Parts: sequence; structure tokens; C-alpha cells
Amino acid sequence: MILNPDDTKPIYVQIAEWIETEILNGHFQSDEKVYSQYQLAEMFTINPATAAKGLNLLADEQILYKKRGLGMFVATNAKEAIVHKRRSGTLKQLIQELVLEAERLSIKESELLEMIKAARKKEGSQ
Amino acid sequence: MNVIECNGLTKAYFRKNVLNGLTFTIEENKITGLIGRNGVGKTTLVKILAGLIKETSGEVRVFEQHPFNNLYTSANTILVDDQMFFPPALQLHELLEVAQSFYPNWDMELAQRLLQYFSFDPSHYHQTLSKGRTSTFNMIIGLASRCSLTILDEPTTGMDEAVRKDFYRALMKDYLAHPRTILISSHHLNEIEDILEDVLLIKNGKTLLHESISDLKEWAIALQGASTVVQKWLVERNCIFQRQVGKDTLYAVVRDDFTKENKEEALRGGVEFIPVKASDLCVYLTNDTKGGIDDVFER
Amino acid sequence: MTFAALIPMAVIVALPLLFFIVRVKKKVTHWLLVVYIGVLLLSVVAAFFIKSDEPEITDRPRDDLYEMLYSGEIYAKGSNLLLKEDSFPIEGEKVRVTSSYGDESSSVYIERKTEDDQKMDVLAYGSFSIAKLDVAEEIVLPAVQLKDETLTIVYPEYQKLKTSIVMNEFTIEQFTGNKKYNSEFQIDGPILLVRIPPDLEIEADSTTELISIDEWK
Amino acid sequence: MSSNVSLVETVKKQYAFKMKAYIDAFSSLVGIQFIAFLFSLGGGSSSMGTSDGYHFELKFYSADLVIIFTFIWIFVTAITITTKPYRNQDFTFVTNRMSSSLSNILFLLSASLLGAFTAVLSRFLIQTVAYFLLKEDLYIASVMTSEMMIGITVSLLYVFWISSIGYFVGTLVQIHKGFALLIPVIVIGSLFYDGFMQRYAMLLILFQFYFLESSMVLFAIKTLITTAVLFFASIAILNRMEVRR
Repeated sequence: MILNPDDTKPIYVQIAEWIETEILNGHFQSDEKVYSQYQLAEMFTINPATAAKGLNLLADEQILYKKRGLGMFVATNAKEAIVHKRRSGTLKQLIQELVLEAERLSIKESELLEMIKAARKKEGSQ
Repeated sequence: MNVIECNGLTKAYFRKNVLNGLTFTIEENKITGLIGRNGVGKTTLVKILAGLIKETSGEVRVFEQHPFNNLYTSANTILVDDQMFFPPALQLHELLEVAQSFYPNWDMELAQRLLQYFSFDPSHYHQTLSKGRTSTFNMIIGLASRCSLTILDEPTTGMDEAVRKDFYRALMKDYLAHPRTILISSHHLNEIEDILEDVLLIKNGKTLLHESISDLKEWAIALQGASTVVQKWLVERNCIFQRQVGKDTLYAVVRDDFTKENKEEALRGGVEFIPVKASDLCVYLTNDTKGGIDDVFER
Repeated sequence: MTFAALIPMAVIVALPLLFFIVRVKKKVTHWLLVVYIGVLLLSVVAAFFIKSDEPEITDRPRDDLYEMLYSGEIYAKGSNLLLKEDSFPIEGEKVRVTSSYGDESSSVYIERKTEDDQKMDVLAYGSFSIAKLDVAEEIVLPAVQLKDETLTIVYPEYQKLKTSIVMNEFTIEQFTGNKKYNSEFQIDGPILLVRIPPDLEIEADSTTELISIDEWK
Repeated sequence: MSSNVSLVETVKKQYAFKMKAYIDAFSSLVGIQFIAFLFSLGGGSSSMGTSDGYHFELKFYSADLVIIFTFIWIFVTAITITTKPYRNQDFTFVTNRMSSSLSNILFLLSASLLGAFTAVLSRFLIQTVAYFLLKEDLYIASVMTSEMMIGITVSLLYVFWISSIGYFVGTLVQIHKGFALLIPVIVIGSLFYDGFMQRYAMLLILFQFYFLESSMVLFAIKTLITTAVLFFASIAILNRMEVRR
């Protein structure tokens, strides 16, 4: 992955999301050591403090846990936590935006639900 | 430990203040970006820190010593800029040898590898290098000297895109292997923000902002929506930048002190929240007027 | 200055030079300097093979030749200005003087001796110096010959005399006393004084003017 | 890690650096002495002829001109190394004003030594070329090794003394560019003024103080003290100056 400098998301968030994706893709298993802040800094040419902030973000969300002097490890139920978070966070926000846009276009709730159903159907048939 | 401490630092040239009571501290082994518009005194500041010029008033400490005319500062600080002057009689490889004799932490192997990587002819002379090549060579000296305080003043002037990328990567790799305090001055935050830990934003010879780069990205937020609604949210807030978009849409940047409830309320009112890029924020902050260039055309 | 005296000097020069060559990587500029110093040192050695005299400042009083001449006392007092003396026995009672001196006539001074010794003496007087150096010995004097009652004087060709002096530098002379040579020249003479017995008849052809100095006494 | 440095060490390094970096000063020395050497071969001659068919010519050879040219060279060199590019290149590497000045003085001393030595020695080159190439009959003033040593020492004192004058003048010009105009005006002006007042030029009296001193010890004291005072003044001035790179 290459960081997107034009992304308005802070770099540390981008780093955290990248690690999440790595875990979702199965590149890191539970209780496996993830990259250190220095490895991340080297990989992405970013400041190690920024990388550490990304790791700490995941630690705060209990996706990673710290072993003193050893580094960061993937929590047992990290995958589930990530899925849960993305559902409640990312998806929720997307839906909020969707609703807002629908209001702007004066689309009724039933109409919006129909559109979602149709989109899901199309996705499913593929 | 604080490597740099400035307290009310002032520098005047011909009674005009270039630095005007600058106060900040920089901790050991941090990479700090020194950001500001051209002519706000970045270069003056780094020259004071390197001990080349003397402050007019205020206090400045580098490694807890007064830097001006200080041998200790000189030995532990290197200032890399496009005005680094090398003797015309010496070839590039001789310059490396001279630098080696002066800097105790000099890494000759690194210097020679970099020289080779950037395909310099060691028997060439510094004066014959083009602007970009000069910057590249100066950067090699700056990296290989491994000074406890490394100051890079607009280090990438004239470098092409590929060399810039290589340069920042080399800087980061060497920093990870040999942590040291690095100060990079630039009027162009975009280019260096990834490798920074902190940003020191200077305006009118004063510290405007000294934040970590991550905080800087969340420091401000832009509101966009119908003018009347957005104006309501701007009340009692210091608007950093605003611009009329379209017929009745206002884009306004303010400090992000909104609570979650605030945001939800605003969202419902049709206000969009857009994160502000750090480099844009710096531009907004260092502008003298709220509307930027547009104000010139307002009548 | 002897050769042995120079060896310590050469060593003093050579040591820092060698040090310099070994220490510094060579470039054109270095070579220039090294070659230059090398040439200088070689010239110090070469200077020993120069055959030269030390300039000795003349102690001959720089008398005015003509003053002595016109007071008629040149024979009596001018011995230190005497450059050459020829003596010829006289057989007849008459001598003709002829000389070769370009288109002009030359002057020959005549003095009559008090005693008749049957001899004619031709004396050449002169005072020649360059920068206080006596160069009289290097002057080619007129050749004089008496044959068949004719005294022939052959003047030499136009003479050029060149003197070169190597001076000590002012930084030496400031403390070793001033040996500075001035650039004065003295070219007096040569004049020919012919001393003849009291009653010898002497006459000259158109090339020569005879001047008797007896009445000046 | 921060490293401690001593002034002496830094001066040594700066000196070594300058001996390498200012190599061009030495090639200009060779060039200038060579020109002086050529002038010396032709110069110092006078001649006189008479109608009696004699023509006398006198030629003086000495290294005087080479020494004078060396004075000019060190003066210019000393001024040059006080100029901005030279000062700035010191500060590209480790130094402070003191070590910069001290290493400059050491460099000037080395340059003076080399200049004085080659200048006095060039006398042998002049006489060798005059004898072997120009086929001159030479009278050579005797010089003993001890006198040669005196010559080199005195030349060194003179050259080093002049370097301190040059360094001081260069320093003044660094404070204010106006001195570049003022100093020649004062020098030439005083000569003209004294000439106008029909009196002995002050400047000549000043120089005679050194050039007419016949005691070696007094001469050494006079020049060394002057040199020390001028260098000290230069260091004091430069020590407060900013390096505006």
C-alpha cells in the first residue's frame, strides 16, 4: 500500500486502517506480532511517532495488545472487533450520508429502501 | 531533554524585526517541520540556531548553550542549505574527507554509497554542479555528518521528484538507525508532512502553532453549507478561512472544538464537515486575510 | 660559501617538501609547486658550478686623470693610473707619428725627458670603472709600434664592456652592512704619453695631433 | 550523541583543511614569483658610452623584485581570505570565529614561510639562468650560509608582517565596504598631502621605522609586535561578526 497524501484522513488513521485490512485479509493471525512503529516508519517513510499513534489507536480499540518490551500483538478477537467497528462506524456514517443525500433529493423513505433492495439484488445476482 | 529552547527570540535587521519574540522548545530526537511563508524568518531562525548570526534580544539555547560563536554548537549542528559554500579547489571526494575530519560521527561509507547512488563523479568540483545536484550533494554531507542537530533549510530546492522521494526515504532510514533531532524548514508542508512528528508554524516572526502533525490534521475543520446556517455556527468562533462557493454556499474553516452533539445538530441543518489538509491549514493560517487572494478581488 | 655549508640548507628545504608530497594527494597545482621548489633547489646546486669573481671594490684613488695631465704631473704622480708602458730604442734623430683612429685625428701627449737615454717610452694612462669595480684590465689599449722611425698607433675597434653583478637581497643587506653597488661609470682615457729624449725631432701626420705638455709644468 | 570539541583540535583541523583548500594561493605564488623572476633577468641595467669608442654596460641581478612581488602576493592573499566566500566555507564545517581566525593566521604563517623561502632562493635561479643561459660573466656578491639564513628570516618577518596588514585591512573592509575606498584614499591622500606641504611623507617615515632598522633584534621585535597587534585587532573585530551565509 502506498499512503495517499491527498487523503484528508490523518496518516496515523490510514496506517491503522491498513493494519486492520491486513488482519481482515488474514495476513496476521491472533497473537501474532504486528509491525513495530519503526518497521512501519521505514515501510511508508513516515515518522515513527505517527506510526506509533496508529498502533496505539488500534491498541485503544483492543484490536492490538501491548507486550511490554516485545511490541504489539493481534488480539484474540481482533477480526470480529474490526468487522464490528467498521459496521458501526464506517457503514453507519455512509448510511447517514445516504439519508442526508436522499433528503436533499426529496426521496421518500420507502423509495430509498426500494433502491437499496434493488442494489443488493443486483449485487447478489452477479 | 530539550535540544532547542527559544524564549522571546527577536532578530532585527535595520530596525525591522524579522523574528519577533519567538518562543518554542524542541525535544531531542524529534523531526520538526519549520513551516512558514517565504520571508517570515525561517532562514534567520536556523542561522541563529546554527550560531552563524546573533539574536537581537531574547533567549536562545541549543544543547543548553548559547549558540552564537559556540564551538560546541558548531560541532554538533549542521545546517544544510543551498548557500553551503565549499572551497572551489577541492573535488567532491576531498570534500567528504574534509567533512570526515570535522564531524566525529561522520559515516564515510554512507556518504560514498550515496555519492555513488546519485551517480556523482567524485573527482568533480562542487562549483560545477547544477542547482539540484548541489542540493543533493549538500544533503549527503548533512546526512553523513550525523550531527545531533541536523537543520535542513529548504533542502530539496532544485531536486527532481525522484530525488526528493529518495532523499526523504534516505533521511527517514538514517534517522531510524541513528535518531537525532532534525529540523526541516520548508514553505511546502505537503512534501514533508509524512516524515514529520511536529510542526512549528511561524507567522510574522512569531510562533503561530506548535503541534504534532497528527493533531494538526484534526486541529481544524471546514464547514460547508448554506451561508446563513454556516454563519450561525461561526458565531463566537474564530474563522480561519472562508470562501463563498456557488450562490449560497459558504466554506469556512474553524478550529475543531465541536462536540459530537454539535456536529450531529449541524449535520441535520445541512452543514457538511470536511477535514482540512494540514498543508492547506498552514496556508490558511499564514494568510493575512481570511479570504486569501479572493479578498484582493472583493470590492 | 662552500658546498658543505649548503647541505644543511638543502636538508631543511627537502624535508618539509617530502612531507608535503607524501601527505597531500597530487594535483596539477601541487606538482607546480613541487616542480618550482625542485627547480629552485637545483639552481642552488648549479650555482656552485658558476665561475665568478667576487666583486672587489677598487681602492685606486679615483684621481682625475686630466687634472694630472694638464698640470704636467701625470708621469710623476699618475703611476696608479698607468695601464701599459712600452719602450723603444731610438736609432735615428727623427720620429714620425701616425695613428689609425677613424676619420678624426687622435691626440698624443709628448713630454721631453731631461736626459737622453736613447729611448722612447709610450705610456698609456686611464681610469676605468663600473660601479666602483676596476675594469681597466679588461680594456683593450691602443697597440704601439716603432719601426723605421715611424711610431704607429693602432686604436682598437669600438669596445663594449659588460659587467653583471649579483647583489645580495635587501633583506640581507639591511643587517650585514650596505654592500650596494651604485651604477656609476668612469671612463677616463686612455691617453698616450710619449716620453722622448730632449732633442729628438718628432712630427706627426694629419691623423695625429701632438700636444706637448712641457709648457704646462 | 553530542561531542565535545576543543579549540586547539578545531584550529588544527581548520588549518589542515585550509592548506588543502587554499592550494590556489600557492600556485599564484609560483606564478607571481616567476613573473618577478623574468623581470629580474632583464631589469636593473644601465649603460654609458663615450665618443672614444667605449661602451660600458652594467647589470644588477638580485631577488629583490621577487621579494617585493611576494609582499604583494601575501598582502592580496591575506585580504582574500577575509572575504565572505572564504569565511563562509570555514563555517560549512566546524568552527567558531576564534578557530577560523587562528587557523587563518597559521595558514598565513605557512604561506609567508614558503613565500620568503622561495623568494630568497630564487636568487640562485636568477644567477644560474644568467650564467648558463644568458652567458653572462658574473660578479657575485659573497653570501654566507648564515647570511642566507638572515635573508630568509628577515624576509619571513617582512612577509608575515605584511600579511597581518592585509588581514587587518581585509577585516576592516568586512565591517564596512566603505573601508575599501577609504583606506586607499587615506594612503594616497597622505602621500599627496605631504608632497603638497613639501615635507617628508609620513608614510615613508612609518616604513623607515622598519626598513632602516639595522639591528636584527630590534627589527624582529618591531615587526613581531606590529604583527601581533594587527592580528589581535582583527580577531577582536571578527569575533563579533555574524556570518551571513
